[in-house]
Amino acid sequence: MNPGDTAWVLASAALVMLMTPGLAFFYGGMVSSKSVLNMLMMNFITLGVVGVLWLLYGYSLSFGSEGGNGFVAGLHNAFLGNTVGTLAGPKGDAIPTLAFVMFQLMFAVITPALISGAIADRTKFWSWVLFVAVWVTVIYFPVAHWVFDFSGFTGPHSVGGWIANQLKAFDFAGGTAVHINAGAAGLALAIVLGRRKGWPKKVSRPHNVPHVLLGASLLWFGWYGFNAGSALAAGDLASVAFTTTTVATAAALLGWIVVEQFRDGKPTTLGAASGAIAGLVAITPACGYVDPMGALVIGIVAGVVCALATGLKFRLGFDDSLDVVGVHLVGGIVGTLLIGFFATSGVNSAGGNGLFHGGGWSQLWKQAAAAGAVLGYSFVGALVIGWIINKTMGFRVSAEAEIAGVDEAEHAETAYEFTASSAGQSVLDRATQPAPTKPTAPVAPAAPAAVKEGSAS
Amino acid sequence: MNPGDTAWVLASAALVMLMTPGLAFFYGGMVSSKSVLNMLMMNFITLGVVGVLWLLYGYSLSFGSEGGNGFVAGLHNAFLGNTVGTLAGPKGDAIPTLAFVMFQLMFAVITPALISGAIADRTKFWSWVLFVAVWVTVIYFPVAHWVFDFSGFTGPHSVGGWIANQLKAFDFAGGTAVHINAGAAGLALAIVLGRRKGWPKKVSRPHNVPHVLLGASLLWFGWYGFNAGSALAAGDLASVAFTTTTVATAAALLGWIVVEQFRDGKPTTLGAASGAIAGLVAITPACGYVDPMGALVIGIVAGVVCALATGLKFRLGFDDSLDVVGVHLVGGIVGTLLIGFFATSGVNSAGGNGLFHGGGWSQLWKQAAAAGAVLGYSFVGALVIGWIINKTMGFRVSAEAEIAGVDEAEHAETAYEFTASSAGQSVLDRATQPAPTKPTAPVAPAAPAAVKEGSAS
Amino acid sequence: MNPGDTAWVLASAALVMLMTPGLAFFYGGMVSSKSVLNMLMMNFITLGVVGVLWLLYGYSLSFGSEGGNGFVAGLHNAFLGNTVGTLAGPKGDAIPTLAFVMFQLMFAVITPALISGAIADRTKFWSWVLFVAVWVTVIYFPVAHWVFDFSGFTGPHSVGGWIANQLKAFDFAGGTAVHINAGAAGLALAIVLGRRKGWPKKVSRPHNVPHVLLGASLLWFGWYGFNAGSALAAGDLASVAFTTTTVATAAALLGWIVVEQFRDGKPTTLGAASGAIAGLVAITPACGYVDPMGALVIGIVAGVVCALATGLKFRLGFDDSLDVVGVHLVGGIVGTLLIGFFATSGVNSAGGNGLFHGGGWSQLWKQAAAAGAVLGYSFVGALVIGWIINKTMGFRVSAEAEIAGVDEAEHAETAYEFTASSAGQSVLDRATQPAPTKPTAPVAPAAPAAVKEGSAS
Amino acid sequence: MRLLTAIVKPFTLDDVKAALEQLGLLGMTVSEVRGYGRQKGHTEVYRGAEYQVDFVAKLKVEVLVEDDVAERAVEAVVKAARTGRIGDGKVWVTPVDIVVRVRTGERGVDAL
Amino acid sequence: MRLLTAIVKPFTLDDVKAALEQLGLLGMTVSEVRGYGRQKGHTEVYRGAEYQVDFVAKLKVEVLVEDDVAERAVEAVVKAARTGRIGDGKVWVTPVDIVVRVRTGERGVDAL
Amino acid sequence: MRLLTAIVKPFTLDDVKAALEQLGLLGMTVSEVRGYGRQKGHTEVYRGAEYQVDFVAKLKVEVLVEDDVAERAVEAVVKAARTGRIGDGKVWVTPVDIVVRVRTGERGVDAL
Ligand SMILES: Nc1ncnc2c1ncn2[C@@H]1O[C@H](COP(=O)(O)OP(=O)(O)O)[C@@H](O)[C@H]1O
Ligand SMILES: Nc1ncnc2c1ncn2[C@@H]1O[C@H](COP(=O)(O)OP(=O)(O)O)[C@@H](O)[C@H]1O
Ligand SMILES: Nc1ncnc2c1ncn2[C@@H]1O[C@H](COP(=O)(O)OP(=O)(O)O)[C@@H](O)[C@H]1O
Repeated sequence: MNPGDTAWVLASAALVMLMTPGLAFFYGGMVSSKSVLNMLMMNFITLGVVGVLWLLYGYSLSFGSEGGNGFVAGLHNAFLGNTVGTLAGPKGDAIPTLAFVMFQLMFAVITPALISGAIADRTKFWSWVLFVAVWVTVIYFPVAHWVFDFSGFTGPHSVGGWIANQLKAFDFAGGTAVHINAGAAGLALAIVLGRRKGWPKKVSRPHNVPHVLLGASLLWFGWYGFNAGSALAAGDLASVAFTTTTVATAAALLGWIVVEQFRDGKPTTLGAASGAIAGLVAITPACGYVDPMGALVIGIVAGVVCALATGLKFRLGFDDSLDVVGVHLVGGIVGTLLIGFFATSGVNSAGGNGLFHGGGWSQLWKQAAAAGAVLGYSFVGALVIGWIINKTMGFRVSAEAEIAGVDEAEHAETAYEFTASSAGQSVLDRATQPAPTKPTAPVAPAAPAAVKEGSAS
Repeated sequence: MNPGDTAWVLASAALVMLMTPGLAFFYGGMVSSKSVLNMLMMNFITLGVVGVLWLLYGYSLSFGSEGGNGFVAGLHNAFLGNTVGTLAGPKGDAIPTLAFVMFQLMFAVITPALISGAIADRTKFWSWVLFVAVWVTVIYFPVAHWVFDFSGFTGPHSVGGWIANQLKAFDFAGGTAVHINAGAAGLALAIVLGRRKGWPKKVSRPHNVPHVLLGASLLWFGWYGFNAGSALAAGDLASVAFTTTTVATAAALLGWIVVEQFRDGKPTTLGAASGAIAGLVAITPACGYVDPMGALVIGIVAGVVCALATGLKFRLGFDDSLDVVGVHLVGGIVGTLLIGFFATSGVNSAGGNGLFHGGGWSQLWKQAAAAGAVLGYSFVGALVIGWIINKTMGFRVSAEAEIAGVDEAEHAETAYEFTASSAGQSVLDRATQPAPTKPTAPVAPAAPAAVKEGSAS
Repeated sequence: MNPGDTAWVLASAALVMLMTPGLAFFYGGMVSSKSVLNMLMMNFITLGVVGVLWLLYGYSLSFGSEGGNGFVAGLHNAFLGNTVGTLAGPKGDAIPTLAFVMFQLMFAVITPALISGAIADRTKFWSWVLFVAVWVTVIYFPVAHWVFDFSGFTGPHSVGGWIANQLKAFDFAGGTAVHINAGAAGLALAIVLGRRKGWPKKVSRPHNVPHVLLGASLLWFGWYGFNAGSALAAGDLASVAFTTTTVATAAALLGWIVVEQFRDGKPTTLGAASGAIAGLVAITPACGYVDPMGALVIGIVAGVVCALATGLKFRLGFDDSLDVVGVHLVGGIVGTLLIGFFATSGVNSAGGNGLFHGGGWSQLWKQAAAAGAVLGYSFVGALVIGWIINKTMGFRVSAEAEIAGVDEAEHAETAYEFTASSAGQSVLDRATQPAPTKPTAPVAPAAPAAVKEGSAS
Repeated sequence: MRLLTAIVKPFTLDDVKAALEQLGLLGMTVSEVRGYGRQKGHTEVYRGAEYQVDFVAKLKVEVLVEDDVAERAVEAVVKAARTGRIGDGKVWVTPVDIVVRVRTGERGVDAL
Repeated sequence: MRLLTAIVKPFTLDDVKAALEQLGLLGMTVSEVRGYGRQKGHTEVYRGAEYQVDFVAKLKVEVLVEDDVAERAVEAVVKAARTGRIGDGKVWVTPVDIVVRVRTGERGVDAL
Repeated sequence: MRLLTAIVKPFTLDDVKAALEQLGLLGMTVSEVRGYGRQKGHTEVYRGAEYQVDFVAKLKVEVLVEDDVAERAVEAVVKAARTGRIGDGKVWVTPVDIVVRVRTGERGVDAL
């Protein structure tokens, strides 16, 4: 076991964990102040739901220590069996299997979280929870197996997933499995839930742009774990991935705001944050296969194309509220395909050469095949799951709740209360807390009845 | 010296450092907007006070490189003597002693910070500073010695603390030394300072729920350093601790909001954040002694029990404002005791087996003894220290200050000024900054006199 | 290659990356709510601009793998040539060159960002972008070479910079190259742009103090990468730097608020945050050359002196809006000079002894020479660059834009929209989003024309 | 001169504004207020403790109108703000003695 | 019809509301305002620079009442809002010509 | 008694306050409002989608004055708030029947 590699993978797992709250703020700042909590919750809850499912069967479906059919890994490792005290990875760079399990969990957590941006301001919380549980089970766990399970990594006799091992498309850190996957599902749900009231003419503008930037910054920071951590060792390849990630993100940031300057007349903070994310998305599959100059081009293309792609929804009429399609689906496709041009075995001996490095067209077709397969599988799957949930328990809040605010309706909370800031206690909303219930009763939470009594006094 | 282990411990120390600001936001978002700065300051200041005391004598009282009586480690290492250029830990996994010193400092910083939640909205700042200084000296440094100082770790002839070495209760990362310790002290201070005006009927609701979630997220992130870092090496045990921490936190998050759904009718953001913290607290002592399935149960129990325990204060009538008792004391006890059931030497050869793994009742009694000793020592100590401070310099702001806001009264600041956002300069509160004082005067800060002149003009 | 060291340097690079957003919030919270986005953008954009320039020629100008004249490193490594697959550093502690490239990039990013605090509330965005590009090229890249390029580190035949190799002044992590450099440039720009309207009598107070503390906390956290990462290995020296950083920061935090208590009557949150930053700044050059007790003194001095130094601008009449001079220039000088007193080879065999450790006066003069050289070069350079930009494209927004808010004028955005929080949709500012443009048109962003139509309806 | 004051549901503002514009009334002043009346507030829950929020967010619209337009303006606002559900708000009219446009010092009708 | 306007200390609102309810007045509109008067503001200090905050947070309560209830309502509000310390605020009453309930179009007393 | 209401540009408040003080008027109540009129709002752009913000931030200043001071107070405020550019605002005066100081119960002129 290599302690340096283990330290890096554990640190990376922690970094990727932070991305989900980062995403929550990135998204949460963009919605209105009466639905920000719902947005935060849709993200944060994936840590809970996927965290538990991963232990029960998620890891096992995604990564097999023996056998397998290329589509899904099976239940050998359910309840994290065979992971305590074992090693994963090549000799010399081996790490505890549990470090790998945790690193991969964080990918499974953030992918469904990404979807939530497509259905802001109108989603029933428990329906979303159910969707996450079913979608990761039926879509994400298999797709992660396709893309991330290299045969032999977690066990000498494992077969691994078809994209990584048979098709041999390159996806270093999840351009297909994470971003195309989430983007396609986001499109499906935007269609299932339908447009927000008043869209596109009358929707709120972002209520907290600094929080958008905070979220983008935490995402960027955590993304180093995501991309450079995907080397699963602290060495050359991780350093390459760190570098390409940085360069592409910087370039995409500039690309996006330059588009804004020409199109809208001003560069915006939201644009800078969005451009950075677009760059991070696009470099994700490519970061361990391209050199820094390749990353520069990928970043510029991603920044420009995604900035333009956010206009698609107005043209096509779907309310992908926070541009999951424009940023993650489009950015993921851009990055996955550009590998076909810019890949170079100079940075990664396990990689290959794209069109511009003398590698011919073959890698590009493989990239397209992988992108198409994940896109199609995820879109159809999400459409079906979403449709069934919508027909049965309902996926969208009532029209009244949408006007009054999802936070109040779904969570009985409001995000902010600033009015008391410089004065005596704000009594506009002065709380009437529950009177202590009678001491004879057994331990129980404050009963609503007691409260209403209290408030009447 | 092992660079991989050192990298992990340094990274962990940084992660644990971030937990104190994380806690500041977790707590700060829950109070009213006119006392948020005071809450942030009560947390942030512990970095200053304990940071300096640790250097002077804190580390020395907690960790002894030679001799010792099991109760307190003495002054051999005062001013961080014998720590520069020396190593700590077992051969092969040895790290620079200073890395260990810094890692442990961050625990000493956050423990008193945790207490502050019990006395929100009403505390005199300097009294709090004094309390922190005395409490860490008299309570925390000895207790850290009891629990964290394993004989032989920082020096071949050291004796170490009685809980770790004689009693042999298990506490991997501080369920007793940190959470029970802080929770008991919080209860004591809530009693000393008394209830807020209007409690429980009329107190403000949380003024910034997104900041509560931000704080909880930073805490979760940093907690990986806290728990997995406590392995003091980047290997199997750290990976186990990382895994159990994640699983328990996910489960507790779900447990808490399920309680809310049944009890209150809605799952809340504050509940999700609180549940995650409850899970993190409960798994803290257990994370290196239980397997993932054990962690799942501990997490569920912690989420459910702590959610219910927050009702205790209304029943018993003490104003533990932000539920330090309900979350940290109760959560710490839950985790410390459940080790007695779920411990398994399968994950840690230095550990043992609990009741459910064939280990009999003995471990459970040891756990209870450790929990009881720390609880009692801390509660009584905090009560005495708090009482003396209250009688002498006063611990609570005046009634007027409580109504007008502690921020204004204690810090001459207000947290937010949003009114100018979309307009010309807000002149409601337009500042009248000091006129430059006369050039003949020696370098001096803007004098109040000059200012008042200014404002009169 | 050492995986443990590599893990630490990569983690440190990520930590230092986070400092720039941290700085954005530290600064952003201090300005008014109508110019916070502009402040965030001035910081965030440096990640984009410097990220790309570093790839193109910045790294190459700063670090040479062969030859050199001591002033600037040349263009051998342009486009990151010779960095993929090569190693840097001494045998046994060698790391991939790209890890070093990325670590150093983050320093080049944050240094110009630091300058922005001097010109808050009044800066044209694109002029700032141009300034950053020119200033890093002409000032930062050479100065980084002077201070950070040790001969032989990135290539056996490299000559390195004159301060590090000829003068042999000590600057462990950038007291001169980063803080004095940025502080001097900040002073120059404050002079070039001139005072804000109404300064010093009528300027806004900080609009979001919690965000100031958030920023300070992220800075502190990231600073462990900055300082302890500058050891470029996970071992004793990194542990020393981590310790001295912590101690000095804690002491400066206390020093600053004690000054406030005596001078202003209250300790403030802004003061605590500022004190911590002052301590971090001052210990930056010293952290690998002094022992913990030395760090304590440096911290106290920095906290007290910087707290007093923020009054200078009122006395001298320059509007350094957020005290870049008072904190970074003064703090950087304090730390750089105090090395001459407190340096001890006991913590670093590559270091030396200052006056208090029997080393005589020589080191102090070297420190003063280095500080003076960087200060003078940066100040004059920034003055010239700023002056030219001001004369040509203009560096300052119009008086109307300054009153209405730079955010609106420069970015067509406002930071916050809270009014809808507890009610139905806020229609005060109800957005009139673009109607979907006609499907026959090619892909294009929502046209302003369409929008205005929409809003007229 | 008269001052028309209307307390309305926030999302009706656009319609109210349009209705006034149809009468040629092109100026108004709006503020955020909270109303208490027949319409119930809502309940929030934090860690099991319920908070009763009695007040409902409303907008207050103030429009200066000539005496003889007042009645029509009232009708227009009432129609535009009506949803037919409890909490639609109130409209009232008060007399005004003097009106001045700050910019020019014009008075009375010319000030509008 | 009369409009009673009261500027009061924020934390007295509950008592003011209760006092009005005792008179059968079950509606009101509240807004956040800042007052300047005998009561002093406070001083804030940021990095040694003092900021004088002249204004004090108050609430403005507006209640439409029938003419003959006005006097009693004034008394009730004054009593409920009084703490006896500087800054307790003002209450004033102005005449109202027309009052309409938006939901129904009812006028006058029926509109309340 | 009269109530003077002024809608002014936010940054003129200091001058308005000073002008009133010169007339011996030492009390006022201020609130944040948004105005619509000849002065145009501004446009914001988020990811290429434009948002038209029609309203402009203003302050509303309310001052109770004795009848015979009203005219001078109006002049003073108009002068102090004037910048000569569109959007300077309006000042109007309405009659007041009763004025009470909450603290003391004093009425009329004594209440100011
Ligand atoms: N007597 C009153 N004085 C002033 N404002 C009132 C009064 N009664 C109601 N309001 C305002 O009108 C709003 C709507 O009143 P409400 O009684 O809830 O519904 P409705 O007018 O449809 O019967 C309230 O929220 C409040 O702002
Ligand atoms: N002339 C006035 N016109 C309008 N509002 C006033 C006037 N004078 C005072 N106020 C309001 O009444 C509040 C209390 O007045 P103040 O003079 O401080 O205390 P008191 O009324 O107890 O003498 C002020 O904060 C302000 O909102
Ligand atoms: N008819 C009106 N009733 C009430 N307030 C008005 C009216 N007309 C204008 N206002 C207020 O006066 C402000 C300035 O009016 P505007 O027409 O923009 O400029 P000006 O008064 O200089 O002609 C507006 O923002 C609005 O708050």
